Amino acid sequence: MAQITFSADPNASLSVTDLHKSFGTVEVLKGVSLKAREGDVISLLGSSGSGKSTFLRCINLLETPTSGQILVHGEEIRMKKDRHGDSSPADPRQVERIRARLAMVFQSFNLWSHMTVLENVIAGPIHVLKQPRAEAIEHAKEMLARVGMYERRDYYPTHISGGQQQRAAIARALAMKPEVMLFDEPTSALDPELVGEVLKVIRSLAEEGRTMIVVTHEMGFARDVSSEVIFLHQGLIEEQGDPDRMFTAPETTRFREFLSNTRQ
Amino acid sequence: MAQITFSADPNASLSVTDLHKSFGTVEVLKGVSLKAREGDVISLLGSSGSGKSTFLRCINLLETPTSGQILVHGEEIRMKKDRHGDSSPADPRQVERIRARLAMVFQSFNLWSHMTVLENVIAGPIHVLKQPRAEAIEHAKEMLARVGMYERRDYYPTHISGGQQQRAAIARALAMKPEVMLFDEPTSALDPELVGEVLKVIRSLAEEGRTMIVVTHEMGFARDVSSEVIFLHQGLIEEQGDPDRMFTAPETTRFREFLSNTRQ
Amino acid sequence: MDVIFEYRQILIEGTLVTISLAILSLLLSVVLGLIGAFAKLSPSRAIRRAGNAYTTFVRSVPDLVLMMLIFFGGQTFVTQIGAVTGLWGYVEINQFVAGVVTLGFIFGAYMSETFRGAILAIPRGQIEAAMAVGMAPWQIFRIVTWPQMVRFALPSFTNNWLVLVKSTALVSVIGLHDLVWNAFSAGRSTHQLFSFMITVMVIYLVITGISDLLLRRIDRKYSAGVRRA
Amino acid sequence: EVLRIGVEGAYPPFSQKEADGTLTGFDIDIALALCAQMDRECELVEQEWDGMIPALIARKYDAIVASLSITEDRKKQVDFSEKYYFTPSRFIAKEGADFELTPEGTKGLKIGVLRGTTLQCHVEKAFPDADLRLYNTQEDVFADLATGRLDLQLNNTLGAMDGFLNTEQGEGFAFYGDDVDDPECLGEGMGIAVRKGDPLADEFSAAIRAIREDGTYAGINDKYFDVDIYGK
Amino acid sequence: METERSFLEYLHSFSETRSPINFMLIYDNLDRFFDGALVTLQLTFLALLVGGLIAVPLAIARAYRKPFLNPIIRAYTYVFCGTPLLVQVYLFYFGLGQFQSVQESFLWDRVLSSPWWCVLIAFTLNTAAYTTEFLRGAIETTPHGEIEAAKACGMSPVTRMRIVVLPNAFRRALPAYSNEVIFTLHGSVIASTVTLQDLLGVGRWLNGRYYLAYEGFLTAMLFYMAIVFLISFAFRLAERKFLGHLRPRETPKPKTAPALA
Ligand SMILES: Nc1ncnc2c1ncn2[C@@H]1O[C@H](COP(=O)(O)OP(=O)(O)OP(=O)(O)O)[C@@H](O)[C@H]1O
Ligand SMILES: Nc1ncnc2c1ncn2[C@@H]1O[C@H](COP(=O)(O)OP(=O)(O)OP(=O)(O)O)[C@@H](O)[C@H]1O
Ligand SMILES: [Mg+2]
Ligand SMILES: [Mg+2]
Repeated sequence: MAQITFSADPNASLSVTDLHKSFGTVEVLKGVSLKAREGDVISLLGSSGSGKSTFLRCINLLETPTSGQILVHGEEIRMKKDRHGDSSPADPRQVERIRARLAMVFQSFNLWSHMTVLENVIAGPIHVLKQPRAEAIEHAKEMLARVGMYERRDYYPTHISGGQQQRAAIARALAMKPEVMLFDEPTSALDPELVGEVLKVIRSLAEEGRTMIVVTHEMGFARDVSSEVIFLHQGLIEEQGDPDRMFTAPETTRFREFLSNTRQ
Repeated sequence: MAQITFSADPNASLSVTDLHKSFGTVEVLKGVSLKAREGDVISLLGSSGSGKSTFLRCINLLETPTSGQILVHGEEIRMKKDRHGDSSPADPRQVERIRARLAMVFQSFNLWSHMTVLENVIAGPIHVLKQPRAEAIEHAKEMLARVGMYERRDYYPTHISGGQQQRAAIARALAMKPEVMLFDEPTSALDPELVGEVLKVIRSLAEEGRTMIVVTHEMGFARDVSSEVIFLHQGLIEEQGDPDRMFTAPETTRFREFLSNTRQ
Repeated sequence: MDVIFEYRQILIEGTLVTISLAILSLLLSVVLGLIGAFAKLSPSRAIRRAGNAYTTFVRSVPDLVLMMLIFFGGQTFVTQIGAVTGLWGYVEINQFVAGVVTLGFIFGAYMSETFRGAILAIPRGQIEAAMAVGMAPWQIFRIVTWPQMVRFALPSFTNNWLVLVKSTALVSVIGLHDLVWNAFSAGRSTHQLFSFMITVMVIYLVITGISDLLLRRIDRKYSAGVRRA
Repeated sequence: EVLRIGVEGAYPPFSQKEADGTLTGFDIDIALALCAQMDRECELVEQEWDGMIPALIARKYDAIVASLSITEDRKKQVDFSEKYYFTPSRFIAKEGADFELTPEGTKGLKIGVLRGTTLQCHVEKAFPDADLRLYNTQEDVFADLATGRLDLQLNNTLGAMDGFLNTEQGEGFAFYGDDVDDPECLGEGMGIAVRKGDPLADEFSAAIRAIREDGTYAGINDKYFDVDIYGK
Repeated sequence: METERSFLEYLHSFSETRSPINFMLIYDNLDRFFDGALVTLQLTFLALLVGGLIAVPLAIARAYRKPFLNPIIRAYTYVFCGTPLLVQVYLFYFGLGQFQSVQESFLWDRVLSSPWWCVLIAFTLNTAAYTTEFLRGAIETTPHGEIEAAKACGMSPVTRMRIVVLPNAFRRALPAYSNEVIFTLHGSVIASTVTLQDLLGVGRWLNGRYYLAYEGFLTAMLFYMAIVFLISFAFRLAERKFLGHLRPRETPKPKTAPALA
């Protein structure tokens, strides 16, 4: 199959090499590599359970990879093995620093429920990037305007719709001025009517030239927006390449099947 | 329109005359009449909010009608007005007695969750009809066998499927040896695959010659099974008559529209 | 330790007083709690108000204050009423009765909150189904409402009971010879208060531990038909 | 009809509880002797000191034999028999203590007395600036005096000797100052209290006189004390 | 001036003649009740303050199952939540005094010989135990996603605790805490059993001094009712201010709207 071997590239925004991840005895990722240059928009496709979320979560170390190498703008995340052979980050400080450069947007938004939208957006810049409060608010307002949430900045998350929550979460991610943005199925917790407003925002970010990795089930979106598509199957990259080529002429039977299933 | 005026008929199993019901200032039923002779199967159709459930609930006084007359086998349910002009049953005892003769099957089953299926079925006969326990159990087992739930008699409601719960609820209603059975959308809380099993049971009851009034959205069922169809619209009977005639040649535009909407 | 053993009789007697006091107050509180809960759910505004006034009052007065008021003042009050109306002479309110009445009164208010919540947790359809087969109101209560209510009420009921058991200690202040009073007087005469107080704490922990076990068993019984998360 | 008598039970040697739960002491013996004298069947009812008088008024019992001083304040609430004993009251402090028993000298001193006693009245009146601590039982007062929580305690001399000074606990403590002289607070002696207007008061007075005469009183007195505590 | 005197005279004659309650005595001693209320409030709020401060780290240690610490803290909360406060107070006041070594320790003179301190220590440990347990519950139920979001934006564990977990948990614990405050106030009456002149202590003093049956208790009761009323009111304000994010969505109101509309 179309497994391609990478070597770590220090110039890429993000470069992942031969990532493995097991939960207990089950190996969920069996060696996945990826390279994103500035401005790349990579769509990750795959059926449920194929390991997409796990891969994304490994990149910013919400899960600890079993083995493999992760470089963010050439900086390698150092890992160590403990005496049971489990690996963990060598330097928690470094992990925090790296995470601040990779913003994540979750499927279920995960806005902090006790803060208003604006407070959500400024919390990271103030407490992690140590921006002065006034400056953080200024910048946050810009970001909120950017996603069309300026009017709702003083609402609590429970008081706005799912689509608005997700846009607020995107503003929160943007406010960290991240080098790469990671999206894990950002629209799949939304009603069909709300999906559109969020996709529009992500699309406009792509047009701006932001580096993004997007796990999605929206084929139309993946095809129109991404610069590269990766199809994961059972913890391995089954097929990857240019979106137009992939959707018009899928090479592997698995991806063909996957496409026919999702199109119905 | 095809509004037909009834006069109370003491020979009918159930006869309702000019029933009105308001919630606050909103009049939901604006004078509905109905007569069911023994062995009649009457289907109540109507779009959402037209007052079908309210009508059924008024018949066994789960809601108190604002005005109108209800006769069960010639016995009139006596009402009184309090000083605010709100009416209420004159004799709670009579209401209990009448309710025991009109069994109701709810959309959401409403099996008592702390009792097994068998206990659900015998509770009414023992406590209301004062049957001896052994006899009630004997009879309950027959009824459960009748709806194909004999095997599951010792399960708690939460441990069986929706279709099975509804069949148990029908057995519970049957066990009261009711003169008229009232069904309020008995299949609409079920997954499509489970609908069939419940409709089969109701169909077989109809064939046995039971008097039934069924609120339903299953047009095929209404057409095949009922001896009469009533179409409610905004609290009034818009059209009523023989099912074959109604479905092939609807007279009112409202019913024609309704049919075309539900057939899609 | 020897001292404790020597005084075991008086400790056992005290424990029995404490337990019977707790159980009797619990019974009273359940009765008052049911009345309170139904009052709070009553369609009549006045009755609802009375129910709410009851819980608000209990919540705002410390138990020991009420206990002293009822024990010292209540006796006088009842006797004065008897004298004024000429209906009765002396009515004995001993510490035990005062304790049961006060604790029952206080925990009746907490129980009414518990029961009210439990009744509200019963799906309306369960009660409608009972009405639809023609059950009379008291039958509905006995056959449908109560068994389901018990299940919903149990966690909070358990909590109330544990608090009640601990509150019984206060009766020693009005002179009832419960576990604390007996242990305290024994500890004072032997100058071993520390050991006796520790013993009392252990006995309380044993009582609460056993109740916990029992109530968990009851919970299992009443949870029949509940799908466990 | 049974005559119910309120007693205390934590005020040795006047009344105290034995390990087996029985009540003993001077008050108890006197109460029983008076009952025998009056030819009445009696029942002893134990009561915390706090609620002694309210409980009498509330008819929990019919009389109090619990070293209750006859004072003007109390006479507003209850009637008294003649006195059945009188002992003076005195402070106790650590040996070698040096206070001045004046309002200024006792400023901030921790003085313990039993709650609701005539002694409370006296300390509040005579030493308003003292740190007065009120206790539920006399034993607690002694215990806190022994541990040093109190600088002074005030109590009647006989109770203090037997309950404290002559015990192990009281080592290193002694009377301090003279007998307290305050008839307004401390009253004219200990009497038997009954409800207002109750003829029992006179019956008790007569009985007290009778047991004084026939030697019963002297017998009980000698059982507990070396001196005659009836007073003048 | 004139009206006040005649009111007092009226009170006096009313108390002496018709009323079963002696209002005059209560009126004369009202200042003592205010002193008692001060003692009650002091004890209650100092215990809550110190107990609350102790409870936060303990609750965190429990919620995160810190090895070694967790079982010890659990044992502590189990004992203090499972036994009567009265017994705990007796233990500290009378129980400790029994030991010669305690009496000779440096703590005795300054702390343990004073009933005020003994009571404060017992109250503090008691309320800290209860607070630890419900705060632990609140911390444990912090939505997991919110913690992940905090990790994902690079917050350190301490920042996460400070910015996300604790503020969130505190807010959700607010209703439970209002109960704890009221129960601590209820518990504070036990101070009167070890000679302190708190509100109930003053009530008992008044009854003892004038041989009354209920005047003192009734007055104390009214004071307690007033205090509870004020506490409840304060918590209602606090809940309106801090629990806006938990209100149902029906009436979305921006936070800038006046909180007391
Ligand atoms: N914490 C965990 N412990 C054990 N197994 C896990 C854990 N998280 C994920 N898995 C397993 O790893 C596999 C991949 O999960 P993952 O969530 O990455 O799939 P996915 O591609 O994101 O699927 P979906 O489209 O449903 O989100 C699944 O089989 C899942 O059960
Ligand atoms: N308890 C109530 N209080 C106020 N309005 C009510 C109440 N119950 C029903 N209604 C109103 O009465 C109208 C008729 O309701 P009903 O439930 O009888 O409709 P239906 O025909 O059964 O509809 P559906 O097909 O959705 O079950 C609706 O507008 C409903 O909102
Ligand atoms: Mg996923
Ligand atoms: Mg309906």
